[in-house]
Amino acid sequence: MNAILEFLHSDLFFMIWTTLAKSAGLLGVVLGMVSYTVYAERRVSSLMQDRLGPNRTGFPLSLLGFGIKDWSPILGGLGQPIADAVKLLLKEDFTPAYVKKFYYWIAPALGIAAAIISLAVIPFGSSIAGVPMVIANIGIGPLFIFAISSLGVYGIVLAGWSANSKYPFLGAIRSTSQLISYELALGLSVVPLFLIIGKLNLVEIVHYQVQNGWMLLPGITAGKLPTLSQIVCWIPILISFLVFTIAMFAETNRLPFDLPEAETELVGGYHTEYSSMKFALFFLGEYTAMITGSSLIITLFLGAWHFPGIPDGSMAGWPGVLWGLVNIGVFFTKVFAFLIFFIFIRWTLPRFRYDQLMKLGWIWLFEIALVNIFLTALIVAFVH
Amino acid sequence: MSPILFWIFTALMLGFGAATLINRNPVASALSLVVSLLGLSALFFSLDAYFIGVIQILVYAGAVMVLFLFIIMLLDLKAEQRRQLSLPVLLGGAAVTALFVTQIVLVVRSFHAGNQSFPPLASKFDDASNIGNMLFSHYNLPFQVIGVLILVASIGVVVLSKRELN
Amino acid sequence: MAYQVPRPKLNFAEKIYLPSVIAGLKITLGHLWRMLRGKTHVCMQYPEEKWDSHLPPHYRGAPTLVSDEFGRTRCVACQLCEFICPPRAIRIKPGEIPTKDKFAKVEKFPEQFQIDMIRCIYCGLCEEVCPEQAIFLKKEYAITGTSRAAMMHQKEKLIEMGGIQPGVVNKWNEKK
Amino acid sequence: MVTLNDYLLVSGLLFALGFAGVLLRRNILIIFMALELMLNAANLSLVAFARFNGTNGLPNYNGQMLVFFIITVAAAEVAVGLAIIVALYRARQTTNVEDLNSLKF
Amino acid sequence: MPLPWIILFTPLLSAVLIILLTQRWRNLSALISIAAVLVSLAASVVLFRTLPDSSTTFQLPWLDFRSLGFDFQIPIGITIDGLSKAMLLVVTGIGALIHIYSWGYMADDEGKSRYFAGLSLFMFSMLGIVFANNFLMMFIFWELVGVSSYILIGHWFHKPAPPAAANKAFICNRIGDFGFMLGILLVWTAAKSVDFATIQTAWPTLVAHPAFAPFATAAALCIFCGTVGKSAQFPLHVWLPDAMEGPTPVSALIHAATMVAAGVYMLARVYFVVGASPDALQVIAWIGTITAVLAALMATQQNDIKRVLAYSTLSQLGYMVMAIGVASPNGAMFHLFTHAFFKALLFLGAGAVIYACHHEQDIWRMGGLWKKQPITLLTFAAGTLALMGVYGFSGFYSKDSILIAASEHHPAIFYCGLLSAFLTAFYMTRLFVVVFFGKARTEHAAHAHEAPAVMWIPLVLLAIPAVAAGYHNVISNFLPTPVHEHSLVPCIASCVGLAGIVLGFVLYRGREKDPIYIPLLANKFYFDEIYALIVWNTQDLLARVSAFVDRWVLDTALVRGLASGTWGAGFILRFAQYGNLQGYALLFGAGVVALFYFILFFK
Repeated sequence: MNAILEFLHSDLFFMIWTTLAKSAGLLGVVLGMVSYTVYAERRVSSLMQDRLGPNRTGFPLSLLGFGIKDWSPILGGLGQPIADAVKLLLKEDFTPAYVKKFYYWIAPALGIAAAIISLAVIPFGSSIAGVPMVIANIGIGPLFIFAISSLGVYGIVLAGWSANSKYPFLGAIRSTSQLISYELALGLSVVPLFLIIGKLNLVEIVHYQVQNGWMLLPGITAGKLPTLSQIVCWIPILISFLVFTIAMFAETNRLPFDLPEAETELVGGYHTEYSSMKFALFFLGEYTAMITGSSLIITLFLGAWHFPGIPDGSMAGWPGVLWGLVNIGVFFTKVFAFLIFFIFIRWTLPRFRYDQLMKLGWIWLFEIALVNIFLTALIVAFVH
Repeated sequence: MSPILFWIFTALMLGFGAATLINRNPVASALSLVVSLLGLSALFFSLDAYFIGVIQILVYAGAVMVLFLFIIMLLDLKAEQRRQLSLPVLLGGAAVTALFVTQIVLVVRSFHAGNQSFPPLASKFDDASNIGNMLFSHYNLPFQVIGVLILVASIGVVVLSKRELN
Repeated sequence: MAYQVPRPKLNFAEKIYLPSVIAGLKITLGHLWRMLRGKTHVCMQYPEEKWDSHLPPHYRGAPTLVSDEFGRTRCVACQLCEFICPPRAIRIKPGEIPTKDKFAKVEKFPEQFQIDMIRCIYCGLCEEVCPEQAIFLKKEYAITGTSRAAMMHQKEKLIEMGGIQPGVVNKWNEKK
Repeated sequence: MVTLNDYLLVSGLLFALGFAGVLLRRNILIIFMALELMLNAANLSLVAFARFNGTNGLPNYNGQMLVFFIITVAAAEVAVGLAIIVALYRARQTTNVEDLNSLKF
Repeated sequence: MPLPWIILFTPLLSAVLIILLTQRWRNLSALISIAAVLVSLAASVVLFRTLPDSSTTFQLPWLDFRSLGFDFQIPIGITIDGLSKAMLLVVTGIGALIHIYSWGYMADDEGKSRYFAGLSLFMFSMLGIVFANNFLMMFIFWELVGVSSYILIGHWFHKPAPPAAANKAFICNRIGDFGFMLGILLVWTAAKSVDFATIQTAWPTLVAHPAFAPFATAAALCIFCGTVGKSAQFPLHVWLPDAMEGPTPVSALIHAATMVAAGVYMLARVYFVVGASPDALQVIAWIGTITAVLAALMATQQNDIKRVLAYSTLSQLGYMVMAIGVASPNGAMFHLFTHAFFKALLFLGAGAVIYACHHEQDIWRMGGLWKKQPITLLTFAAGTLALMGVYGFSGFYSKDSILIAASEHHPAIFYCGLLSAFLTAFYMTRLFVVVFFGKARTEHAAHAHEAPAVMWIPLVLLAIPAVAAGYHNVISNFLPTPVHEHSLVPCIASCVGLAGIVLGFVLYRGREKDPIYIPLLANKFYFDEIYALIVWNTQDLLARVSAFVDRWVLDTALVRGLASGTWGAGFILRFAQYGNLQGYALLFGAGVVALFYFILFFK
């Protein structure tokens, strides 16, 4: 009995339960965010196309006694994600007869797992009551994210292959080669950042930005003007940011690069043969990958949870907790803003041709990223 | 790392390693190998080799095994037919493997220095930058040689996979 | 002969795509901004607003059976419409009119008249072909139902939907 | 407590597994995978020794460097090997090593 | 950046620019090249005016063997002293004039860019030799001169003769260069350095040791081999006349100021090595004398205007080498200096004549040009008189200083020198009379006209120093020449020269064809044929021997023996290759396991 009590008071137990709580909280927030990103996507796209989008499925306020019909334009449609989820869950889960069953079943899970696991190393807030708001603070965060997201390929390959049908297979092959091609540019493009900061730990990268201004906007610090070296370093960082963002679009199969899905050519790409919740898992995986990517961009380039004038949550007592929560809010606001940017781009640009895609990846982005590394190395050697 | 986790990951690694060999479907073999390698990288993490562990995932699981899967799908390999294993090969293989295992066990048991626990590590050390420093100072030549090797390998692959070799 | 599609030669600005990305964003965000300010004319909000009063005269809605001012169906169960219907949506079961009946001259009447609205393609051929001008495509467009059976319009429903169409009809013309 | 010998034993077993795979399987792709297992077994013991021989609170990075190089070389090796297998498959329509026996007297 | 680097690298820059960028714009290439050489010239003049006369050296570290454990390093260095400054002016000045002249002469040539790139490279190489302060650097530029001369001589490579001539020049040079390299190695072995200054201080103490004398002689003679090749001395002189196949400005450049002068310059530069061995000096003096006389004899029977000039160059070079041999390096340099001007003038004049006669080079197909080309006539006459050593012209002074030195040294050499002076006067008179006087012998000669300004202006510019360069108050600005208060030797020389002129006039005035024909001289003492015979026979013998070795030793014993041995071994061993991959793996694994067992438990 005593042993149990002792365990309950130990640091280990504290760590375990805080980690579990953080994981659960983050997962909840992110999955909620996913569903509302889908909603936002539909609303924004319709607004950009002079439509209204889903504005009907509101919360049934009248059941709660609110009879005010005029709220429906405001709250209308906010229930759409729930309705979608219910629909997807209740739909007939159809498994075609000719598929390779085991792989057909495991593929969607693999697809979403990779996206969710990468979230573990992203610092989504400063700290609350001394607990750092990151699930796993490991020293090689970005590498970990690249490693895990490279595993996402398996979901796609297996989905395409196990469906035993030509369109999914073509989609899977395209998707895989696209992911592998752009992973190079993705990985190389952030190297300049690490050259400048000298750390691979995401938390320390955020702290660096809190002290020296955001990487992309070096002017944003409390009462400090950017130094000369920061201004010089800004050029490679800008290139890095552009390449990273473009590669991230490609990695998440978002629209200028959505070749794997390419409805007009491949029906639905690798998930053509999927329906119901298995399809929804791919869908969720894709949007989770978007959130992970945006979080990474925010963390690396745009100061993560930091915003000028808002202190971090390290102070004691309730103001600390409050500010910690505010920091988390700032982080997710930034992520959401970036997601909106993702959506803007998606509904603006047409799709690339496949050869253009490959050319862009291998001839432009890869080389630009490489040259950028040398440029940064020179700058770091001579200026920094 | 606690012994429980060590044995869990070991079991995972060895079990899926065995599954790689036992499965008759090449895709299943490849996927088992991926899991086995993930278990191995977990063991790397347990040995505080975070960078190597992540590289292991990135290179092996992320690239090499995808290549394997690709090739399997490209060649459209079906599950092998159950074949009669020739007895001498089976016996010979099993015998040599068994000899090898006993040998390993004997050697490891007689290696008393290895029964000590691992030395303690500093609470915080920067794995990646240590390796980077080492790579660009002491191991610079091998590093560049490896670069050339990879270049040669990629050219070789392109040449080999052309349909007509003139 | 393979035809080589001539590809336009791109200059540097076009090659790096970014200017066109920005140009595209300008267009789409412009639409978004106008939409948010309510400057865009949005399409009709259907259940609240309806278009009924603006329906054109030639609008083809659901097929119906019309009655005259005395509540009599015009159909003589000649089955021409059943024959002409492209999706075979119409089923008619003709019934004999007893000889002593006042309208025995017509001989037949539809004992059962059913249009499968799941199949109907609103082509209007039935209206065209009807010798007695018994079928009309009215302006009904909201044909809904919660079951397959509800979408099978039976004679009663059709007559109810058809309403009254005044005027002399062949069938009742004593002189013929 | 987990000791170096545990790791070495596990590494040896993994190596034996790979070895058995090379000896017993007929599919050249699986044999190739078994080879990868053997390489990784070597990696494991290298990393274990690197950790064991650590000084000043740091692991001995020489061992880890070797692992790094092994992984790199293995990647190149896999690429070339698979290309050879594909070429072989095109020529012979098989991946069974028992059918690939033309290199004999 | 110090001035010498500008002088040295501007031509290189121009060569690189032309080759890499402006190959397609021929006139632009020519302009770049001319501009480069003018910049070099200007810088040389500034350098001459500003830098003190004392020896100054610029150095850059280059090859450093100290990190490898040898106490030895080779810098790239530059020597500035009276010798190099004078040479510098000659090279850049005449080079500049020849560049400008080439602009006119090569106006319509297809390979103009290539030609000017070659010229620039040539200038660079030659300047490098002039500036070199150590043997290694000198050798590198020495070879560069060889390469660029190869390029320039073989400029019209589509014709049969120029490439052959280029090859010949290059091969002859290689033979000499090999000796030069041996010499450098010998000097290095002895002095443990390749730096001129270091060797200069070290050499006397070394030579003081009596046992060292043969070694010093060997080193000096090996180095002299370089001169024999580059300055076309007696056994290796055959390339120089053939090199006339190149464009005429190239001939002028090679003959007058640069390539052949390099050998003499080198000897003067390393005189501290050469002069330390009297035996070597003796050999050098005689080689020079033989060359002077032989070449002069050959020149009397040549009909090609450029070949006559070429043999006269040979003869004059023989003079210079002779001067070195009689321990008068200053005399040699003096003659080199004056000769550079009048020989360049003569070649360019010959070029003007050739140009006027539509690339006709046979003197018997010219004639009567004195009316058509007055400027050429006058300038050519100035050059001829200077070459003959007529009193008042530059050649007189320089030749006399050599003859005086020779008379003090050895009477036989002095008489040979006189003979060659006589012959010089004779053949130059012959050339001049046949070309310019008499009647026009062909259509082309009859319709000849004056060369364009871009060609005759350099002639006039060259004629001035050709006349005046020998005056004591002129030359003493450049070279420390001794004033000889000697009246007998100049008198004798003048008389001999006058005799030659008179004989030439008497024999050749108004002749339509050559009145005398001496086959031995006309065929250049059959040197080419003798060489060909030697090479032929040696080659034949070697070929027989190596054919025998190849057939019986290599083919039969080695190749077939090895092959059948391998085949037999393979036949036996191939039974081990039964084709089952896994069988191999099994055996391999079993072997490894067995080996481990053996090592672990039985050892």
